[in-house]
Amino acid sequence: MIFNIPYIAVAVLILLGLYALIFKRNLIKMVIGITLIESGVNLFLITLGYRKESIAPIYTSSPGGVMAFPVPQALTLTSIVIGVAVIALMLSLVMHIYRHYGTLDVRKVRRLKE
Amino acid sequence: MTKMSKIVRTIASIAFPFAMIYGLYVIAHGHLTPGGGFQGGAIAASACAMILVAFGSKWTLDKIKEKRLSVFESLGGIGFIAIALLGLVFGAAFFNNFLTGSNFLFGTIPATGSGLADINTGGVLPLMNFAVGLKVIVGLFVIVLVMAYAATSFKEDKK
Amino acid sequence: MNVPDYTIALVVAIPLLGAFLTPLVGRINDKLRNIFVILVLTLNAFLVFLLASDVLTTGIKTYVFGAQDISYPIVRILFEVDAMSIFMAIISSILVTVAVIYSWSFMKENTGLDKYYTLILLLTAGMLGMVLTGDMFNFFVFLEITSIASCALIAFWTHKGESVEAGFKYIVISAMGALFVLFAIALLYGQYNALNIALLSSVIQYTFLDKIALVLLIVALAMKAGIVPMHMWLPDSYGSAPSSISIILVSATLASLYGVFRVIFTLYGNVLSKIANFGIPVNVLIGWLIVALAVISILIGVFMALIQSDFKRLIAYGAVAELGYMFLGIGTGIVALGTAYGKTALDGGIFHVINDALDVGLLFLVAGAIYYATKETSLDKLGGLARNMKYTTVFFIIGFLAVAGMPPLNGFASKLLIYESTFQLNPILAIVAILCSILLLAVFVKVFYSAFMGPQLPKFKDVKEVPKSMLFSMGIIACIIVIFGLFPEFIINNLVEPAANALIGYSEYISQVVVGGI
Amino acid sequence: MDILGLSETVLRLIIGTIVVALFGIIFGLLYKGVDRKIAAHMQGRIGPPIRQPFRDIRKLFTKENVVPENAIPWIFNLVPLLGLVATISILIYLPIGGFSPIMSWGGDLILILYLLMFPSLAMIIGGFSSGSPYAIVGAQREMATMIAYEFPLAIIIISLAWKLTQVGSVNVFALSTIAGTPIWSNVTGPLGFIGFAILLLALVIVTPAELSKIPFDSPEAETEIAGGLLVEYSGRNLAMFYLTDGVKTVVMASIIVVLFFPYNLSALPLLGLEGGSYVAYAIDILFYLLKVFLVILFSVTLIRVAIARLKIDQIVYTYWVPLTLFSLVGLIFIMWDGWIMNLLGLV
Repeated sequence: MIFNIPYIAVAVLILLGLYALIFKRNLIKMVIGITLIESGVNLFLITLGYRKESIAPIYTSSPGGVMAFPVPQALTLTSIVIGVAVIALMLSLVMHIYRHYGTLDVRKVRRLKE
Repeated sequence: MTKMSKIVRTIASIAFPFAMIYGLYVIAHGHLTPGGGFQGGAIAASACAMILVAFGSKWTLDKIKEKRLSVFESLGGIGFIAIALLGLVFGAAFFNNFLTGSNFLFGTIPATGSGLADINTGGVLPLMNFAVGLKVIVGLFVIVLVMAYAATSFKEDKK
Repeated sequence: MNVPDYTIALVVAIPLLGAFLTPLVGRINDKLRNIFVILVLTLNAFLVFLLASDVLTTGIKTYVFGAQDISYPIVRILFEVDAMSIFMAIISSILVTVAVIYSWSFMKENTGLDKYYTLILLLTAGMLGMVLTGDMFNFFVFLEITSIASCALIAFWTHKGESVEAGFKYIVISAMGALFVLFAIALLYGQYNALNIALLSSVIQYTFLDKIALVLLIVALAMKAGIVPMHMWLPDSYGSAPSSISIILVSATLASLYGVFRVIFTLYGNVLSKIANFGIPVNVLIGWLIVALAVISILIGVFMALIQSDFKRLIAYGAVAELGYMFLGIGTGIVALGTAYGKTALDGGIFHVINDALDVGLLFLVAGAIYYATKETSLDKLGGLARNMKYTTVFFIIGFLAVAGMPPLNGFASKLLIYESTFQLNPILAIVAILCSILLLAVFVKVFYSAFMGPQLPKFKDVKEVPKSMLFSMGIIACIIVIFGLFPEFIINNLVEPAANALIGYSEYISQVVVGGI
Repeated sequence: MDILGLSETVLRLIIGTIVVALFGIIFGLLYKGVDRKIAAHMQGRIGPPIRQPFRDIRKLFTKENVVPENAIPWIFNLVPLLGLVATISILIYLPIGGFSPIMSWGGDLILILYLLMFPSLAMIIGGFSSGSPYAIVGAQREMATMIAYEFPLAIIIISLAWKLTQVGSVNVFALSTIAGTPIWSNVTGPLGFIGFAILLLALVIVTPAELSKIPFDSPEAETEIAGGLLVEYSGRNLAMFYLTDGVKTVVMASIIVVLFFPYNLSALPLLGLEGGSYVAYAIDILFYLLKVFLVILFSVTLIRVAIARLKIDQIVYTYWVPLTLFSLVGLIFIMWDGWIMNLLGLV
């Protein structure tokens, strides 16, 4: 059971993120929602590579014992890097929106017709 | 963003070199320890961001031109792709690690086991880490800088 | 014609290198930078064509990054290029090159063009990477590169509130979509310990987690492809971006569409046909789902286009309807996999991908030309432009006739294939398709009337024809449209048919990487 | 393909096109004259002589070509020619009498469906470009009519193709296939027969709208919008629209003939003619002309004399609701034909 806690955390994070994305009307909170989903997915990836009592995969060959699986860590890193770019872009867009509309409320940012 | 108090500025000036060096260390040891170009770059960029917060965006922009920063950012990107292309030229494939085992730059093959790490290993990996590190430091710093400046100018517009 | 294997890597590497070089070149001279970007993209398009001639004659090509051979496909980053990938790559290269030539005059008065061109090159690298890669995670990375670059380009006119709003909508949708894709990739990786598409496809079991991954992948990629009911972002982004970007966005959207195809036909191609739910094979169920979505897309696209008053939003809804036609062809192909008309439908759907890209792209360029000349996109305020903008009018006529599927233009060739196959699945489908195509014609005749015909408006008395670079780029696409329309068989036999075979023949795709196949 | 064969094919195509164009124009005008004469007799008038359309054309070609000031000249002058060319190009795909079509490549029927829109489209664009409010109203009405009648037309074409697929034909959209397998011989029971009769009736009702003839001629309504679409056209351009109209009448009648009555007299064993002889061709052509005449008589002359002009909303309603439902019923009958026959154990 204890080993399932990360997976539960993943589910909670992703659901929280989706909740924020769908029900929150503040643009910043929507950005936070995206961040939460991203953290959830990253946590999921890193959990996949976990091995019990393993060591960091930084040696040319292991000094004994098992190494944690390095590929998920590489994937997570890449995903984090991309996430930084996405969040930076989103926040700068939020700034621009605030400049044009004077509000962060999604309901009022509706200059584009349906 | 406006200037903060003198205490903050002094502390930031003192802390800046340490943070910067730590970031550069993480970049340089990217092929040996956890970390690498992006992580080290982020640390170093946060050091720069600390200066920005302490001294205000106006002051920082007077000292550093944003245009010049983006040149460095491009150089980082070019470096990364160029090394990958050199792999095609000297080695067998795109992204090939053609330096490893060459006993030239970072060319030593590391000893196996959990002994002390040798920085002269890894082939093109450290070089790529440097390129990525440069790009990340400058890139993140530019993002923070431009955002801070835009926020300041917006506040002034409102007034 | 044989080209060395590393051409595959160069196709992605050259735009990337160009992207980072552009700001440096731009510091010297603006004109030099424009020439540089055009040269880079032309060279890249040339390489894509060389690669295409090789792939189409000799079959699937693979390229392993950083190593000589595919010794450990689990950990290697692999590019696998089959006829379908190269088909999409050709579309992207043509559209991007044309867009850059168009931008020369179109974006002349804007500042920050260094970044504009850098982002276009990044977007190119992203799109080409998406369609050429043979690795799921790599696909995700290129997907994100594409979304970030296209979002920044949609919001490029930051002085307009609409652009920024559309950009934000787009980035929210695509960030969420990309994270879904990543989650699905993680689910697959956790089970099969592989990221390679071919490898995954050979071992996939269709467990419960695989079902979740399938749903996530299809939902996320279809959302990015803009099919109804996930199309809301599409008219906003297409309509608010600069026209030169709208045309690139068309091909970026199609790259996501390629992702859907790859997932259904290759990644799950092995299992979907062998497993049945409710007594019906799963791929038939998915095919019917796609057909249903396609019909809804066609209807909603056409009817929403009818009521639009903004030129570019109208074209964007037309693009939604055109997407529906593609999905209709592909969906029918999946339902009737193995029959002769299923094959025809698949051909038609795939042929329509390139035709849609060209036709809708041409219309966006025309809309941009009108905006350039009059600074106006609202149809209510335009009028009488055919007097002053003769060439643009001709290009618009070619574009709208092609979109509406009138002979002898390319839209007819592919829609004919779709009609003459879908009616065998169900006659109603073909009737709806034909009727909506004619409605689309009516919509564009309305646009033609309100923008180009009618009395001369005093404020547009001095409107001049757009500069040569814009006419030239529109001319290129118009020529391709006419050529495709006059010789459809040549294109179908040499480009579309191999692509359709590549989609169906997943076992060949797998056997390139996994020794011994499945 | 060697050069000689290619040049022969091209030559055959060119000569064939010229012959077919002449055929279409001459008989189009002739049928127009006949139609006017018969309509006049039905209304108790004497009517113009049968050669009147030829005289009209000759006179129009000698008249000056006036381009209104508000018009966009290059579009205004271009579209009449486009309309005529598109209409004549439909004739290339139609089998006429005992002759097989000059060109055929598989998707003929859908191609014709689209090519039939070209003359209307040309008139619409011409109307828009002439800058007159009457013409613009006419063009909008023509647009609405065009969309309206396309719905039943599409149903008819798809139903025919579907039935042919069911009986195992390949290339079902090719007119040579359709002419080779007459639909009446393919029905399995009375339901299918009724279905096809319904479709034939629907097509007969679509024809006057396609030709802008009286109950559906609100785009041109002389009495309210003074000729509508064509109000600004004169001289050579008007003559071309006139010719287009004539040729289109022949085309529509030929389509009905090809789809529903593709029989040839020469095939009858009674006459004892060998296929391919000149006599056989002559008899077929004459029989074909007779069939076309009958179709025009019923679908154009009779309807236009019997019914008054509808308003534009009535036109759209007629085609979108009753006629579409009607042809859908036909489609359903055709689809259920074999199934019900199986159920009853009659096949």
